[in-house]
Amino acid sequence: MTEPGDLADDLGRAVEAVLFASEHPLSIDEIKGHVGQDADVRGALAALEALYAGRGIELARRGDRWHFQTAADLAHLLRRDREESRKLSRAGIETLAIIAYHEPVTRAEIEAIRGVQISKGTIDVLMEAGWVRPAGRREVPGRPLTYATTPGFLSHFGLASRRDLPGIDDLKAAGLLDPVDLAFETMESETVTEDE
Amino acid sequence: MTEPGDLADDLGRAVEAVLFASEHPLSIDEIKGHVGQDADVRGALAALEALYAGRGIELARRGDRWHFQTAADLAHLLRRDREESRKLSRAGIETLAIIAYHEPVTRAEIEAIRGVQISKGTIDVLMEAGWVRPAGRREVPGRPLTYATTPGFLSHFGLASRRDLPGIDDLKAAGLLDPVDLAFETMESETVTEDE
Amino acid sequence: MSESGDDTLKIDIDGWEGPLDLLLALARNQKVDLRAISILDLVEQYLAFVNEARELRLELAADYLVMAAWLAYLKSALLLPRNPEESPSPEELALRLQLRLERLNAMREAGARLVARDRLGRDVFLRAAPEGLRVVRQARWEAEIYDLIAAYGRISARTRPVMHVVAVRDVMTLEEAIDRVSTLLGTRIEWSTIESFLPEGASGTYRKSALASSFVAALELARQGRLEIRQKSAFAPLYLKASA
Repeated sequence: MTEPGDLADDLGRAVEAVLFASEHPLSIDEIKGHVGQDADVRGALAALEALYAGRGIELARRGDRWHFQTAADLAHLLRRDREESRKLSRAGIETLAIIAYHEPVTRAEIEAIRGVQISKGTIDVLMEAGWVRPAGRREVPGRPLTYATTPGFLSHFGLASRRDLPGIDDLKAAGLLDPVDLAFETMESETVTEDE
Repeated sequence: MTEPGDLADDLGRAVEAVLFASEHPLSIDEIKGHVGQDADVRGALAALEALYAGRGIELARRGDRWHFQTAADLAHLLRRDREESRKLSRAGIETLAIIAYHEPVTRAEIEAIRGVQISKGTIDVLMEAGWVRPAGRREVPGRPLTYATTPGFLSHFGLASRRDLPGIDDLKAAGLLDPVDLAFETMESETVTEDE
Repeated sequence: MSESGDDTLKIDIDGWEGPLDLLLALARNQKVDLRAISILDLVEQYLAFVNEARELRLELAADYLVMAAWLAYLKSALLLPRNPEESPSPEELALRLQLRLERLNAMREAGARLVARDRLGRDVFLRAAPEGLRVVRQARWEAEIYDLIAAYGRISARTRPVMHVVAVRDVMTLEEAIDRVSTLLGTRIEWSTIESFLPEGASGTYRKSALASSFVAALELARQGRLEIRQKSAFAPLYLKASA
């Protein structure tokens, strides 16, 4: 068990205060900009992480940036009615997942995966939440608009990058992020081999 | 010395998280509204206050309300000065040159020498750079302020004293006079002669 | 929705997001990996569902009926002896259906895992009122001694009083030429070229000036009747001789 005294050194206090005061997650370089270029910020962060583990506030790492946040299990105490986010519809959740795992992706591609048309409102809700953005047009006939996720999406879902999307490596390895046509061709060539 | 383990109880964590996530300092009643009416919030606050004492973050009481704040002695870390090197404008360098060669000199004299008005900002920049200082008033009507260079000016430009500034004849010999101006002057004199 | 007395039948058509969604739900009921599902069983189940709905006179959306018709075709194609000419083969169609179901299922599960994460502003919260970090930008002004001196030179050049020096030029004035020509004229008996009246060794601009002045002097002396001028044609040599 770490004694609080261990961290009462100047650097620990300094890093703690800087992260606490910051409006955004900070990288180690940014922290050094405040506490000194030669400081062992990495070491101080590790100490703070251990100190705060299991507390009501936790030191969290998102990619190469750090911030303090409340412990997830205390969410029920902190939810405020006005901030209660509207529950996403199933269509919304699936559409968001398809955009996140396939981006950039057109509306037609989303519909092909879901097997139904998506209403205009579904993507609007995701854009309004700040999770999805238009990501340019695809250079095919009709030049359809594509969609991609935003940095706001990553931070809302506690992801450092799209590589942290749950299960994305497995899905990729299983070919489940490839279109049906491509997957079919792959399987067919395997089947042919097996038939021989 | 309080062991962090003492606080790992649910109430301490809860109060910690509620205060952290709140936009305003909270009263004990307001905290109870989140963590439960029967909770010993006062006791939890006392424990948190002791735990955070001397750290980079402090639990502070404002009247009957509580909030977290960064330790006052670390305020200097939250403000970060960044130096950006910037080149003096042409007006700035000319004004500085006039002050250096003619000091002490009034603004009106600088303008007469430059042949153009100088904006307020030009001298301000030179003072901000630490190269120019007000050097008393001239005892003429209006008592205009005069300007002179500083020791900082000499050291920045590697001069032992103002006497090290090259004279105008040296400048001409060194070809430092604007060749365009000189060329124009020569042509002008020829034209005048031929007219006679 | 259900007929009275029939509590085993649960059809909630609004709950499905289209035929593919319904098919996926039925496939998952087979409780096997989607890669191992029986497409034939799945088709049977779907058709049974649609038939039940019809018996209950529920209004099914058109796409459910289109899917039913397509699945009925697929079923018969799978069961009948295979026609090698047919393309795409029923097996290919079945496989494609299975692949689509796998993909939809993957995204459904990914979406569920995504929204179950600790979400900022819902499950975890940032400090609501941070003091904020401030970056104070300070300009560090740069200038070189060369810039300074050159600037002063520039100002000096620009503002120095301009002095116009008129160079002394070597010329022969008209008066001088008249004196000279009239004096020399007395020593000449024959016609002499105007050039012979110029000072010996005169060259450059001085010679030009002397020539011009001597010409004007000759005109003036001719006007006074003191000499005669002769020229055979334009630009031919000009001859002078004292009047008789």
